[in-house]
Amino acid sequence: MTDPARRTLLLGVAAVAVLAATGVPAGAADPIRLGASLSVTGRFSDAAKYLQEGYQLWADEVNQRGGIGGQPVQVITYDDESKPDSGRILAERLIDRDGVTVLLGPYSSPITDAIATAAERAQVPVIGTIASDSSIWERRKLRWTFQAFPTSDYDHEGFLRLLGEKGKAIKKVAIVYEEAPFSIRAKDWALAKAKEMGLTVEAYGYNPGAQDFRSIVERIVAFGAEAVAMGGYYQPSVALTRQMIERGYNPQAYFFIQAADGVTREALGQQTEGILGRSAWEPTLETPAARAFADAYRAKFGRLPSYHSATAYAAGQVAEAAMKAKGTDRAAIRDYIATTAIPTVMGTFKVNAKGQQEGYHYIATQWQGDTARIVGEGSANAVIWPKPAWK
Amino acid sequence: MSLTLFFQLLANGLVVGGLLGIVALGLALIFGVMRVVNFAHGEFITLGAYATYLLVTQLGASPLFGIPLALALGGAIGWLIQAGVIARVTERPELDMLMTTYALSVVGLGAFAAGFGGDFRSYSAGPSGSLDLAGVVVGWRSLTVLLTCLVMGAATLLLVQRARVGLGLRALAQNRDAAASCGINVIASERLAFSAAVALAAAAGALVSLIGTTTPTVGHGWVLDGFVVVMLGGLGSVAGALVAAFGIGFVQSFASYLLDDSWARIIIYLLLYAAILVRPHGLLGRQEHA
Amino acid sequence: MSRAGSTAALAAVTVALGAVAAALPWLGVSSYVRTLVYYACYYMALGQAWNLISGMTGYVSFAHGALAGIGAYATVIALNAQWPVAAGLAAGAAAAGLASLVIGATSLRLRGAAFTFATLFFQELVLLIVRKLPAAGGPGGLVLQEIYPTSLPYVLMVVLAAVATIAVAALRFSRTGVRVLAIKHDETAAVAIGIDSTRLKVAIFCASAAIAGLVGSIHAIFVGSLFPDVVFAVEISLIALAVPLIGGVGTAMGPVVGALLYVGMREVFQVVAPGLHLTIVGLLILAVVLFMRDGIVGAAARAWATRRRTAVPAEGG
Amino acid sequence: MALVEARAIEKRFSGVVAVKDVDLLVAEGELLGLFGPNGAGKTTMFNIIAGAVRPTAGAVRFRGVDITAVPAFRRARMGIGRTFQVVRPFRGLTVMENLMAAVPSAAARDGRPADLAALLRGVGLEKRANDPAAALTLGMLKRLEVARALALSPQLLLLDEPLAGLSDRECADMLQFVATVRRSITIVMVEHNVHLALPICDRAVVMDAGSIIAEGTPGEIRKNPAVIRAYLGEDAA
Repeated sequence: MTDPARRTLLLGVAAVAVLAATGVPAGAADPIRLGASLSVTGRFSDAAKYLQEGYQLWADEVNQRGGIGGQPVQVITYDDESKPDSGRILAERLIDRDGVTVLLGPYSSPITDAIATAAERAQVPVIGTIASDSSIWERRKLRWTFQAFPTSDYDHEGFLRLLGEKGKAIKKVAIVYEEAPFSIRAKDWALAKAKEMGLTVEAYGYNPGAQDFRSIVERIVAFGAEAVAMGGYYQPSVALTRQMIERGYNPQAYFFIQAADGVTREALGQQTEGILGRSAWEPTLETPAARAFADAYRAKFGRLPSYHSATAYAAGQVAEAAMKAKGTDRAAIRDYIATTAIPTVMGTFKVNAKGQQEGYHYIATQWQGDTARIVGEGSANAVIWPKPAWK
Repeated sequence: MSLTLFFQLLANGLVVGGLLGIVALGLALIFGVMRVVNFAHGEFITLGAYATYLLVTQLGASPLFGIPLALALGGAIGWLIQAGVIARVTERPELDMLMTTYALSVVGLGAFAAGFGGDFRSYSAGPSGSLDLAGVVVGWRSLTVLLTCLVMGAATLLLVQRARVGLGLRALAQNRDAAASCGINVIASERLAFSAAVALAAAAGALVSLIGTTTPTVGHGWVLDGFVVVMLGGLGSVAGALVAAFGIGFVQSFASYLLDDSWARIIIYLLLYAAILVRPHGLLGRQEHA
Repeated sequence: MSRAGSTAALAAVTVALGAVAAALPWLGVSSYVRTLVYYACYYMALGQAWNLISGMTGYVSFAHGALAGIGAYATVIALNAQWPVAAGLAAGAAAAGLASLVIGATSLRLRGAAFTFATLFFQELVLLIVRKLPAAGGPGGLVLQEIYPTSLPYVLMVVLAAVATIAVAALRFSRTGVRVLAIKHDETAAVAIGIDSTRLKVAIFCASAAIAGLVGSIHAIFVGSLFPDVVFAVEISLIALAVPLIGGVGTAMGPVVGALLYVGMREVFQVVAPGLHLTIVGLLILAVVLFMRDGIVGAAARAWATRRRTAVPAEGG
Repeated sequence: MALVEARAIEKRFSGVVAVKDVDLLVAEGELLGLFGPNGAGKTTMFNIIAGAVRPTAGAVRFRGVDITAVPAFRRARMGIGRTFQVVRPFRGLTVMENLMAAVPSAAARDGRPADLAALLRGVGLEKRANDPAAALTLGMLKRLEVARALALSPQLLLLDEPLAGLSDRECADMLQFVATVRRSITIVMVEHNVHLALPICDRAVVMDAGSIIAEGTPGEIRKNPAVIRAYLGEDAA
């Protein structure tokens, strides 16, 4: 069996075990239940594991501290196979059969949206973890659902700020986006911002699932862009990068949103040097809360946490603060989350009247040697500028 | 549009066309000999891609060795699946054949998703750098893909058109009963055709992993385009399929540049529907309309 | 005649079951169970729609997910324009029916695989076009402005599943049904006895598409929110075809058994073997196609018939 | 007026001439035998009348109406029933359903089902009415196919090799059945077995190499030197 296969199987077994087991001390009082629909299998399966670990670490720590109001907490999770329809059924199961007080987020915006439909009807608060697409709070009024992830609108914020500081000579910027809501919103924000900065910008859309970016590379070359920002999913970003390398096209600055992920090294090898990215959270973040979380996580799971785990842990912290203040009254918890600024490992959680995240922003990163370092605002690390040519 | 740009887009279209040609050739071979529409073809592409990925990341080998590995693996698996599953349904109604290969596709997809997870896999090893011909830049990886496709395509054509076994395949495509009565080993010929087609698909997968990334569904897009090629070119005509493959490669390349890749796909599908309307008898290479 | 009798009996049982299912929200059953019943009916109705064209004529459709999606979009657009619910549902059925005429006109004149391919590409084509269509919300999709109580789509879906099942049963044993099945068994012979196969195929496909469109319409009211990539996911067409295949193609009971099994299986495998669900569905379809050519219902019926025949002396012939 | 009037028929299949300049008249009420060695063009001619093949040139009239461009299903509704050389029953349907499929809808409302029972009795299949067609023997299937064509209440019945593949006893049954049916209906029969089929014909047409080489009563045909040559040539080959 391959490694990923074994991992998936173990994860599956773990998911079942969690049903009964997450951090509940034997003989303790009835636990407060929280629930999450996770994509243990399917498209998003890799991320689910990190979310699960974040939730687990949070629950264990709370229970070690004696629970909330004397009650232990328990996070129940099921596998939604990366499908919104399954997520909706599981939300019903969690609300109805397991009687959860709060729903913690799944992976991806469409599944969060599906769960929101069930939760809004049943009036159960949802703390949406990995849902960067803030349009789901705009298409309709969501009273019970909150965004606990930086909104994708600001995907290009750090990149454009660096461009303003370092790239005085750069006049033409190309933005590549996916025909998906989160990416379109990010593109719109960046277009407006870049124009405001006096830059000439062109944006190129591609079809989700595209693998061939050669024609887009030709358009970028023909436009004569000096800087390129890619705002799509991870896989197309890698494909675009490779095809830029093949074409021998060297922008002075190159950014793609998920570049900070360690997999980038595996996919692009030595070519990563100088590539900019953005991250919701990094274990190298120099805040006490981040350091404490990273240490605890490493002690438990033997490696550094990803931003998924940090987001999950932060969602737990939000729920914890609300339940400490309001007990298990769902309506009171909802009002508390909607109106209170809550400190978490991600920064200060704060939502606007629509439920969109305003407190967290992204941090800028850059590949320097073997690691993606935090650069730009609030970081002492120097930026490599311009980006070295492809090797 | 400058001449350089024109040739650049043409070159880009060639790479896609070459891969499509290999995929379509396999589909045409299976349909021609067995009258089976192989919906599972995409999974064999995915198989070759993952095999190459494992070869590179687990053994540290060059991805170029993934091509013979995929050929061998695909040939063996194709042989087994033909013997174990496909042979049971070739005499059955069309619905059964469609559902069999469709079910195989679902099983394969499920297995890849369970085995490798949903995220993409990729590696950075392999040929790097590019060839610059008067401003037209083609990467060595892409050139490797194109050349391999041409070699494999030519070899398959030679096998079918010239070799002794090819005669059996062509006879089968004409008339199964007559072929059998002429002393052609129908079972062996069918097994050979399926196994060769799967080997081609898996090799295409190895090449796809070289220029792209690998996911459990990586083969689907290619096989869907492969079906378009086969329908436009006519299953009866191998030359037609090759022309259609490169034609679609060019449409994709130029339309993506001039509009975007979504429009390119819309144009390709509309062309397909137009072809169904205009020349129904040419489609799938046999006249069935009463 | 026993045939009319069995249709009537089936209709009675279906109506009774449907009534019980429809009454569940008022019988204090948990909303989780209701959701499962809802999904079973959803898959059942979609499966019956597929069964109508593919089970009865033998022309395999991969477009039913797309047809349901078209219905969903049409209904949301109509309801957001303040149309009454009934008109919104009618819009969904009509839009899907119209779309089916487009596919049918190009491909149902032909025999063999042309129709299958036309439907195979249709799903992706519609998805691409919807993403480009501002009126359909583009990549961001659409949201139903008014949130309807769950009981509305719930009752509608139960009724639709029951009606579709009865319709397939009634058709199966009607003279028109016999003529449709004649096309499936031998189209050349069917034409030789005066069956206008093209017209009949197009008509049946249109009816089937209208049901699929209604399924999508009702589900749109249930979910209240449409994303093109979710609405036009290939998986929905897979369900439309897996459900009747597992249960039994061309029978009225096939999709009923198939849908219950599919939903039950999914709930079980989610806990027992997460991640293997898809593989198991595939293997199940493969096993049914290879070893139980008329599905689980057919196999059960044959086993029953064999038992009866051995128990009671044969009546001759 | 002839029931069927085919004039100057020509049919080419990708360059090969299968039928050239054939005139064929079928009189109301007769049983016409269409004979000839393999490749004579008799099956093509038969299919042109049935509507399965469209002629390259020439016209076919049925009761004075030009039906050259009329599709097969509409010819069936106009009153032309046919059988197939290789039987094509609806195997998954019952014997009775096979007949039901063929009844015109107006007739179905007029209580035609009684006639179906009579038809089944006529072909000796009344006991198998509810069995699937797949369970029948070849002889039964051939008779079922004739019954299915008759369920259309046609004015013209086209029989394509009704004796092919049957045992001696089954052949006798089939010929007897055809003899019963011919009293009420016009029949065109293509048959390989001249010895068995010729005696029951009113008139026979013999084709060879795409043309008609002889025409006449069974007695005349038997003595016709061109016919003897054509068949001897075939036997010698």
